[in-house]
Amino acid sequence: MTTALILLLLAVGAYLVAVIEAWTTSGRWRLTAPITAGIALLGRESIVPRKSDRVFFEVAPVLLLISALIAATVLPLTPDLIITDLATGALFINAALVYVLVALLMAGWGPDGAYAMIGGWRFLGQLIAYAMLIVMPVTAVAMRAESLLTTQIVASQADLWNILYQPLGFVLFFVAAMALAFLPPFDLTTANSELAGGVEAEYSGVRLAVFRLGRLVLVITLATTTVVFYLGGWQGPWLPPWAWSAIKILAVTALMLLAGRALPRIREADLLNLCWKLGIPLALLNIFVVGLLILVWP
Amino acid sequence: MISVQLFFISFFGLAAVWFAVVVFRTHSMMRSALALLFSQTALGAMFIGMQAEFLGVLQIMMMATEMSIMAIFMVMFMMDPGGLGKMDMTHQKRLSVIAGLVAFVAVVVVAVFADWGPLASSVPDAAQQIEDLGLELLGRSMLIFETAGLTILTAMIAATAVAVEPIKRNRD
Amino acid sequence: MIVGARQGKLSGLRQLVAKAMARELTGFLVPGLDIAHAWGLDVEAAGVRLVASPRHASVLLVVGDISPALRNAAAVIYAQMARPRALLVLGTDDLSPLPSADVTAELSQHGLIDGIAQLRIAFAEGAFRPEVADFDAPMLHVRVEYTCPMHPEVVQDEPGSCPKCGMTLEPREVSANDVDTHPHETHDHHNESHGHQHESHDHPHEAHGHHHETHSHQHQAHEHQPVDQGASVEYTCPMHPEVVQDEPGSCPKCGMTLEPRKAQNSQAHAHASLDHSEMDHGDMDHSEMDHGGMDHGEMDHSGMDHGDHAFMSMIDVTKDLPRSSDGLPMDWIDVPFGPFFPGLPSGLLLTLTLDGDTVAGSSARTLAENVALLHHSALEPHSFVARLSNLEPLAPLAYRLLACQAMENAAGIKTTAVAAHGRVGALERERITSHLGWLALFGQQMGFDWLLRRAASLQLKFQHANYQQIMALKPDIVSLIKRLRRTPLLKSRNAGIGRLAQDNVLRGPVARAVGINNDARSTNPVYTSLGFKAISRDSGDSLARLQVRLDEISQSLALIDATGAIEPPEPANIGSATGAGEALVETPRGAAHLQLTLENGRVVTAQLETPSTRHLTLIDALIEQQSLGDALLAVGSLDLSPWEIRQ
Amino acid sequence: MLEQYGLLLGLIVGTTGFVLCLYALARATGKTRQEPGKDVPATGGQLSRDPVWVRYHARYYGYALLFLAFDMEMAFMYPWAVVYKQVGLIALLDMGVFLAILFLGLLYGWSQGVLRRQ
Repeated sequence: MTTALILLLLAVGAYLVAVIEAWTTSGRWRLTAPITAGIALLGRESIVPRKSDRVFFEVAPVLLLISALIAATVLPLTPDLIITDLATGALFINAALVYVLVALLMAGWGPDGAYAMIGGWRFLGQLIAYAMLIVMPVTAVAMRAESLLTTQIVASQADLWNILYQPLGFVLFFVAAMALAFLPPFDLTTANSELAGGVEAEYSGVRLAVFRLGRLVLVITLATTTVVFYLGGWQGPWLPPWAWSAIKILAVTALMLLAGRALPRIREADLLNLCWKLGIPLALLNIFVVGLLILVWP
Repeated sequence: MISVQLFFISFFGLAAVWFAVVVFRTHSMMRSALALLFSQTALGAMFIGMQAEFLGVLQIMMMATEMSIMAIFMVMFMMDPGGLGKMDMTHQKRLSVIAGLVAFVAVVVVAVFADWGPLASSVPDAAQQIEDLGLELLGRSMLIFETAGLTILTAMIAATAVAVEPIKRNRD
Repeated sequence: MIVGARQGKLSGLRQLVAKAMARELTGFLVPGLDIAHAWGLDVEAAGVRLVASPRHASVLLVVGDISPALRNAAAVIYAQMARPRALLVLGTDDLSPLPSADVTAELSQHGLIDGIAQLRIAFAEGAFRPEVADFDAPMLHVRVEYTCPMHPEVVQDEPGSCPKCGMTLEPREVSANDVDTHPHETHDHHNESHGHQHESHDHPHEAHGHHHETHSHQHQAHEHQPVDQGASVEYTCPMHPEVVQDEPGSCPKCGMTLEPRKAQNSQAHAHASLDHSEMDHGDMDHSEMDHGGMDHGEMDHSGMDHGDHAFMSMIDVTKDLPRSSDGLPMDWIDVPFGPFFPGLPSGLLLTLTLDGDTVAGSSARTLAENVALLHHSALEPHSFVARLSNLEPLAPLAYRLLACQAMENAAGIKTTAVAAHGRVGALERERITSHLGWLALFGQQMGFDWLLRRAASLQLKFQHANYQQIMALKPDIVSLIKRLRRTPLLKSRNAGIGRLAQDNVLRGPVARAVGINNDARSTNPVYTSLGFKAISRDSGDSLARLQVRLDEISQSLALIDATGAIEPPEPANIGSATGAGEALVETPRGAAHLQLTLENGRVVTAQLETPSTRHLTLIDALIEQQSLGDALLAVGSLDLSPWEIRQ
Repeated sequence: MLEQYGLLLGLIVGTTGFVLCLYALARATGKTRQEPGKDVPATGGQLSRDPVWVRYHARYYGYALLFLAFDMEMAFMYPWAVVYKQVGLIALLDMGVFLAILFLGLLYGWSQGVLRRQ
């Protein structure tokens, strides 16, 4: 029963992400726009490129949607509203989200188009930049919670949220999460002005609808992950748990979508340089500082 | 209960083997790299089926990134990565068939005749496994933990020395 | 009714889908966003969401009249759109390869809004139709030619074996009538190619009949347009197919001995567009790199037993490949960044030879029409001025002023001080509008969404603003420039990209960013009286060009403030004067020079020279060995206008 | 104990089913029409028919090699993080040595020019 409820909430969340994204780009609140856009895409032809690798081309959008959805199964919206509370929760999110890369490599290599292929391999370079900045902050969060159970992680933030306990970890994780969801300024793989749509350029019709649905679910899943790890999940004074979860998730989603509008796209060379020469040392420092903090003030 | 678990384990085992076969039957480098990736994922799913959750999830995660990096290196250095030329890349067929059979027989013999000790009645739950692994890492097999660090370091230094051309100091 | 409707009766589900499509229109803009903004159109405000790929678009928006080459490219875009697709045409009527327009409207924001309203109705009713015809156009067809994987210059129209190495030739598709293709076209290819295309589409990977699909050596199989069958034998260099001699010898570029070859494509080597000679092979000759590191990468082939045809190990496959900057012999592919690429100036065809995502070679040419100033008859002053201002939609007023001044110079008429001041105000307003248009395109190129929207909205306001409105808009400009100075990542995104050396070819802001001050305004008495001093920087990279243009915007504001009046230039009444005259006007992209001769009041000869023509030659050296993002940004920072390029 | 994993597998199969239903619904509105030039990859107005499956020259292979090593390290960090609070200072020192060794590798790579666009 909770599974159906959570899937429904995820669908509503993805819908709101679409509405907020349209608002950030066009400045107008159009609540019915996503549903009409979805139906319109359903009615359009879906073209398969001629010498494409048919298996890759078909599997990529589905794998993107599955990867985002499976990552959301271990995220608690309220103390009892979680699909599967796995013992390796935090690690499982990371394991599911890696298949976003596999899906984009397939979407890049599949259609045999120059823009898509460059977009696909660029995302692999992007993964090499952000992957460490997701894993190490999560390790620091698990250190404080003494377990990988996401419900335990949220419970461990009862007295002080992780954003205050380990702010450096939050900043690194937030930047890496935006890079994972290839949101601007990290939209190297679907760069509209450098690759004319990149990996999603060759998709049309219903396959494009599934690809975009996968991306929306990915954004809402990453926002929920940020809330669970750093913003104390459902905890908060006065309001009921589900209200706090909803507010925090939507706030983080809006922040993720707005941050991209005010920055030019980052160069791939700069992204790799920054993440490896600045990001990883900071992440190691974060682990060390959190280690000391836990000893001094548990 | 055992029969459902056995069914899933054998299902994922067969999936792993089938993907492994695809690795060698396909002409496209990219397909063979991702087939190997999904073969490892099926292997990870097998571990999860055998109630070794941490090991399975770790296998699924790490193999995905590492096989993708193998994919880019395969596409960079192997001829005709798209498999358009339908070249037959297999070689030493007779030798490999013999080696395959010998290995299979060896594995079966070890699996059947070796003494695996008493069948464990119950398996600690997943969270307990991680904790035991952590304590093991910091306790008895501390030495293995640190030597693993050293081997990773040697791997990094070797990779750096071999793959990347050192910066020439005389440059501007 | 929509020409590009989908097959099917307008039943329940299709009715719903058609209504949804009518509400959510996604458009692909031809020729481009900068032209739409130049004509004062705000497409997003009109209710159409612009997309980067034709696959995602439901409407093809054609703005203004475009040249035949651009119409062919628009037909390709239309063919690649998914049905149901509609064609909304503003301000032009003859679109030869494209089907008849579904909705035509006049070229203004009002016309655009009307057109979109009609389009929504047309979609709601006509998105699905019982019988639908295919869209077919000559340039969409394919002609199969056979080429040898190891020797790309060997090109034949029928299957066979390569005269040089005996390998079986492989089919390769070439567009049936490329823009500069050869005259003869055998008809049997036509239907055979259809068969080939359909068949290859059904089972894409299985080899078509006994031919292998194209082997992987794309880098060598450059787009060699096949040419008439010559008879004589000629000698060419394996590494530089463009080096051709009638007698044996060694290649001037890399010293390899030339190989004899049946004269297949004697003219193919003439065209410079794919000439790789200037591509820097320097690193290959004196590469003192030790190959130790590189050999490990090669697959060890000692144990390889030979397959059916002579199996070549990677060593001899990549033996004669050009090496990239890190010493690896990789495959290069030719990728067109076509005339309608979002972020690049529309109408510019940039074909990059990509080594991974690094540019190994490039060729840029404009597909915009090369407008002849005077057809064959002399022109009245008014029609000559109109013709010159229509030539360049991005800066029409500057060229209008150029024509007027040249005619007045030829007729020896002096303009009054007030008229001169009004003209200065008009030119400076046009400079602000043009620079804002460039900022919008540059923001799109950098993926900087806020800058695209803000600069575009300011540009639309400035286009027809009078003096008071401009003064009212001044704070907006100041806040825009201040915000750009403070944007994080902007400096690191532009510093050091597209660095240019001092060169007398440079004009306008591109020259001033390198420190050359050849501003036509500094010698103009009217400007010096207003206290004009040219701005210049010296780092010469994309950041310097951005800063020079921002400074010029505020400087032009100050100049308009000083002149106090804005009137578009009107051609003076030159009666029936005769004589030769010339004029030099600093257009937003640089000094344009016009020479003309009058004969009793009619323009007889005219000779125009524009800055973008010179800047086009800069591109090759500018983006050599740059990453793709930096290369496109460097091309964008030059602010080229393909419309004013004179071939 | 295994129902949780079964649920995950069920979710995967369910999502695939949902997507296939969407495809069937889309197919109900009409078939994709084969037209000349329609299925050629879109490159801004030019028909580029040559296959692009060539040996792609990625410039980040220096970073990729170091990434493999750091990926291995991460496998050790998760169990350590779970038991860190129990074990206390010794765990910090152990992991400190482990991370220092790896940081040494990173610095060596950095100095040898691995961490740049080759």
